[in-house]
Amino acid sequence: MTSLDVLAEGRGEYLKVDPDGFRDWVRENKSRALVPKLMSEKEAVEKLVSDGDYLWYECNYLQRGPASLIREMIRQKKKDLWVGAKFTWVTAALLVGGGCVSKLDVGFFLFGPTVEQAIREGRVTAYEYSNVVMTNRIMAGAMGLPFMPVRSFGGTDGFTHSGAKLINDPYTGEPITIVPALNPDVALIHVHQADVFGNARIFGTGISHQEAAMASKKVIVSTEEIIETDEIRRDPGRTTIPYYVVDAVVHAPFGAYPGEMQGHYTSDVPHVIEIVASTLRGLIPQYLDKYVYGVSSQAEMLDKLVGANRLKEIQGRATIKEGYRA
Amino acid sequence: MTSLDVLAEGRGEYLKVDPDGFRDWVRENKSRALVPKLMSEKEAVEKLVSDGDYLWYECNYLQRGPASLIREMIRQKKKDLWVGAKFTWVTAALLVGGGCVSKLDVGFFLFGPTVEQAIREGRVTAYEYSNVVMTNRIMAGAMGLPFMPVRSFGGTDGFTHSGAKLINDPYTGEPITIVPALNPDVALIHVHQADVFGNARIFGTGISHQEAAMASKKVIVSTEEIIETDEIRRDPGRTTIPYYVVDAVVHAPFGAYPGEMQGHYTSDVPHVIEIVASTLRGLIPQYLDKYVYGVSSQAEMLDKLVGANRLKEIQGRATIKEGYRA
Amino acid sequence: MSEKASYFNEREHQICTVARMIEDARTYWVAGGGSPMASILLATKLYAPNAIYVTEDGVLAPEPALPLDPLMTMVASRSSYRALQWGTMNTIGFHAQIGLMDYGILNTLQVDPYGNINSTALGDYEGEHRRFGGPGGADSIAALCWHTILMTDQQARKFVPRVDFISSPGYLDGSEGARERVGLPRGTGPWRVVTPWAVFDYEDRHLRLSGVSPFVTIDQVLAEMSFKPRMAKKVETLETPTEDELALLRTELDQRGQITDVGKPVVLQDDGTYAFVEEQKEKGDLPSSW
Amino acid sequence: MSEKASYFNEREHQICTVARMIEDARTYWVAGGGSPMASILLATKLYAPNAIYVTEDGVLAPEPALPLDPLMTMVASRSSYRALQWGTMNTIGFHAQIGLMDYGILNTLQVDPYGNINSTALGDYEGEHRRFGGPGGADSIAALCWHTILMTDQQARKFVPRVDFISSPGYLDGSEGARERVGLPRGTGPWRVVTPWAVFDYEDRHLRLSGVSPFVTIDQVLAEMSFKPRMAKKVETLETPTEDELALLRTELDQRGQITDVGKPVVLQDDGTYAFVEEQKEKGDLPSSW
Repeated sequence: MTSLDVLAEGRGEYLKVDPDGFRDWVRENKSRALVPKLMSEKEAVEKLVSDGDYLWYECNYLQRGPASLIREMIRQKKKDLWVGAKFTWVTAALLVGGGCVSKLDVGFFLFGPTVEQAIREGRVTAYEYSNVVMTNRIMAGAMGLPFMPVRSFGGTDGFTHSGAKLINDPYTGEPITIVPALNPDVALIHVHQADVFGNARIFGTGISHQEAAMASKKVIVSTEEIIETDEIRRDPGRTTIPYYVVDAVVHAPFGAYPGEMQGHYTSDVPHVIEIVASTLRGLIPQYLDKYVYGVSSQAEMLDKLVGANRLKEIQGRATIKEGYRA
Repeated sequence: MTSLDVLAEGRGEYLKVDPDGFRDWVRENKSRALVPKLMSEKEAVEKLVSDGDYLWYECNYLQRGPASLIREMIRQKKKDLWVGAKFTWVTAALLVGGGCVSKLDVGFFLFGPTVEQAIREGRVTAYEYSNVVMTNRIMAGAMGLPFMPVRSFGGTDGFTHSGAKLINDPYTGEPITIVPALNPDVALIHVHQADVFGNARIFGTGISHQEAAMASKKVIVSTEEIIETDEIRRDPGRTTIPYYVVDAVVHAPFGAYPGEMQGHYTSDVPHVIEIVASTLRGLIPQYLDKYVYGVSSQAEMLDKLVGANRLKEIQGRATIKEGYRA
Repeated sequence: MSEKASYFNEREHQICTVARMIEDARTYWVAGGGSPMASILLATKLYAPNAIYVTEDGVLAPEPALPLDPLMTMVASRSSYRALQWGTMNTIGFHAQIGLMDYGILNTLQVDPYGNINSTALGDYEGEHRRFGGPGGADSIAALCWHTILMTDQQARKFVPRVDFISSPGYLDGSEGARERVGLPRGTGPWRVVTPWAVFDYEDRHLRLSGVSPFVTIDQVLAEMSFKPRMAKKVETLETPTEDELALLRTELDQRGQITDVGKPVVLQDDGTYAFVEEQKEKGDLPSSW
Repeated sequence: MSEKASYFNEREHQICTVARMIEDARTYWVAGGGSPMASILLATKLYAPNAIYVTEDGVLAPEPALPLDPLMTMVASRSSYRALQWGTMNTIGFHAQIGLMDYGILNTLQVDPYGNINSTALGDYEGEHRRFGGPGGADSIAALCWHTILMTDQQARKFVPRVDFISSPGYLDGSEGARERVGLPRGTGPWRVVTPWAVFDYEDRHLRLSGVSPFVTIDQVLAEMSFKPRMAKKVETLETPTEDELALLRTELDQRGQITDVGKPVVLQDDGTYAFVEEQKEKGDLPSSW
């Protein structure tokens, strides 16, 4: 029996790696039947997001993300979340500002007083990764593996504050970094189209939506449009996420607002400026008071705070349609 | 410094694992410019397949495979190939029958006297994997990694005759199998559409075409149709293979013949019966005399041995078009 | 269930037996295009409309254009028709690896008391042997699905004390935790072996005879095994095919008998017993493994 | 090349300097949407029509709808327009991991003599510090591209002897093989650092001053560094922007000055020398990191 050396290891806490436990979860909880899963943001978040969950979202509050679900989560005052904060812009700040977060696995977030202060005061603990290392981790989770080798991340101080390890590759004898797989408790994914069972389509680029759907114990899909399953069956090559990993389908027109949904609407620039400025200037509480706590739902926010004219305007500005339809 | 145990390892030879060497190859040999790469089967195989190469093909001689390229390779009497023989049906027998092969990494092949005898007589050495373990290996190669963990393969006798290792997972402490990444010397991939630079589209299911394209040092794409790059740019979500890993584009109508090309033509049943029977009955040499050595090119085979009527018939039987167009 | 058929062959009987095992709203990873595919299709048509199947080339839940004629192959438009998703071998393998596949259905060459499967070589792999095609997708199916259903023939050369080569894992040496010790996922393993003559389940990871077809005796079954399996307290008599099942099988699923022609015909006699008869249709040119 | 501009700002100058470094028919992984993106777009319009760029969200070789207005974000239809392939962060990361990306272009907070990059924290990470956003995609760009071009400002607090936190790797401790010893791909590393005032390359993995803008002196540059870099035998005087470059930058690439408004204006004086001037347009509301 030969031995492999572990040359170095990060000392960051990481979500327990348990591929067999994840398999057991999938076995027990993922319905194989085609059952309708339509529900509101409120119901989906109540039912599927628990305090203490590891939360993953695809894209973010400003870039084709599940913005209506993120607002609902803050509205429901979810607590003690561990957030996969890759490619996240203002989303981490919103969640921290809402008091929802206790841990962050950092890829990138738009820095500002809210998160900075929470970390400094020890209310939130940060573990350090990069965007791609985080998507590699969730890919390992989606593949049912305990870890994944990566060719980046070695030598950084992030490594030291992470769950990564440096080992001698048993094939080449050279050092190689491995990172722990990630199987979040819950993933939020906003899509262009889905049927009521959760077969979903995303058009355009993305971060790791397919991986997130496969890797997560509970998956909430919000969608601009509900389409017939027959339409899914007519072009199976366009299916991004298969129904049997999806736990809830939320019909959420303008679900990515204030971000852009390619092919449907552009971002709402004044709103984006407002939230970015709020983040940079420590005004997240005021933002939340207005857009989250001040209304009871996505529909109410769109109706009272955005208005039909603005929605029509951002739809009208989405003039590029190529590639965003099946 | 802690240690990890290697609990068991296969004793099969495996293609040297060298991710840095592969990177160097990619750096030096993959053109980043959009340069036309159109050439004939003959030219592509002459230029890009060398004796001693590790050969990978996607799908196989009977199932949307690069059949015209495989025939050309046999016609040019390539020697000493190491073949990634997953999901292969008669292809391994054809290549072995043509005297092209010295090693096989086996996933599955249609057994018959030709390969059986070659292995028994030691002309061909087999190493044992499974279809999925082979596609996992090439995926690791496509990701630039030295190895990939898998949850299958442990405990089999295939493991013993492979390059796999059983290690203690440094995250869970549980045993886990790892398999060596694969970066073939050359991959043959038949696609529905490609532009002259190699941006290619495959419709329908497949084995590991994207991975094969990314993982291989030299990539020959044969295509039913040549399309404009503008068409690629109008629907970038349909691009299966990006140009910058492709070394040759062969315009090969009926390139998958006698297999089916979904949406274009069905398989030619009498021909399939002929080649399957040849494989099972040890009549590969006779088959090759007729269809490979007896003609000088794909065009000549189609013209003299298949004929316009049969081609028209198999096109006509391809009545299902849904999902096979952009 | 419709009327029992008075004439069928043993392969048809085997397929119908597996079809009746299919649970509704469960996922099946089906190997190749022969008996396993016929079984799941029969089930979805008659008993388990919400059973879902996937194939090695990444088809998820198709509504195939039947018959899968004349070549029952994967990577084809008829077999992929109206799927919910088209993926690849890698994607479907990962779906199984995270635990989404409840059952696998497989064919094989040789099986042993622990459900290990050989499809690689008969004889001494290191010396004199006859070579076969390798595991294909079966290793992954046997490793990653929660349960596996194995379909094979009742022949002494197929049921052996130790397979000559473990191509796809069963319970390995039969000891508790043997699969887990080599990295296979927890809680998986062989579930049923179905031959034209018998059904086996497992007791403490050992093959156990649990049912016998009415046209053979237990002793006939045991005579076609090179080891003695465990025996269920009560070995049941298996149901034979119904007219509905056979009609579907013959008219939609296997019109040319590419799958079923390899079985011996059985008749229901006037006294209510079954007997083999000799006559048999001419075989087709295509191998039965398609 | 067109006439030299007589009025530009130092940020515009920096972007043009990088644009002129872009090699035709090479691949660039571009971080974010600010100066790096403006540089590559300028280059493809004027000097390197076949330079290819990719972004972190998986866009390969787009022909973006310009201007990327008003938010220069990824995952947007204008920035993804007419790409050759739409992938994901994982796919583009793997393209870089197999060696397909010749160059990366990055922004940062702090850099040290070995090209290590800090975008995580200023101060003592374990104690008193100011927190920033983390590496984002920069760690992968710095690790996986063959060469990296870093864009930052010429400020003493940005050029430090040892970065407070290595978010993305340069040559680490500067010793030979340091990157390889921690698993990074062979033959990669920092290539240039470009500020509005200067260009640096590397000699034996140590930062070396190789060029200075004509509107500052070498001493001014060195005064804005907290360590002394190596010095090229001959420190070149950098070219200033041309009218064509600025026209493109101002009318197509950065209409609202979201990127370039943060630079000080420079004028070409009658005696042929350059000088800073104080006036500056009003800044926009959007952060320059977009």
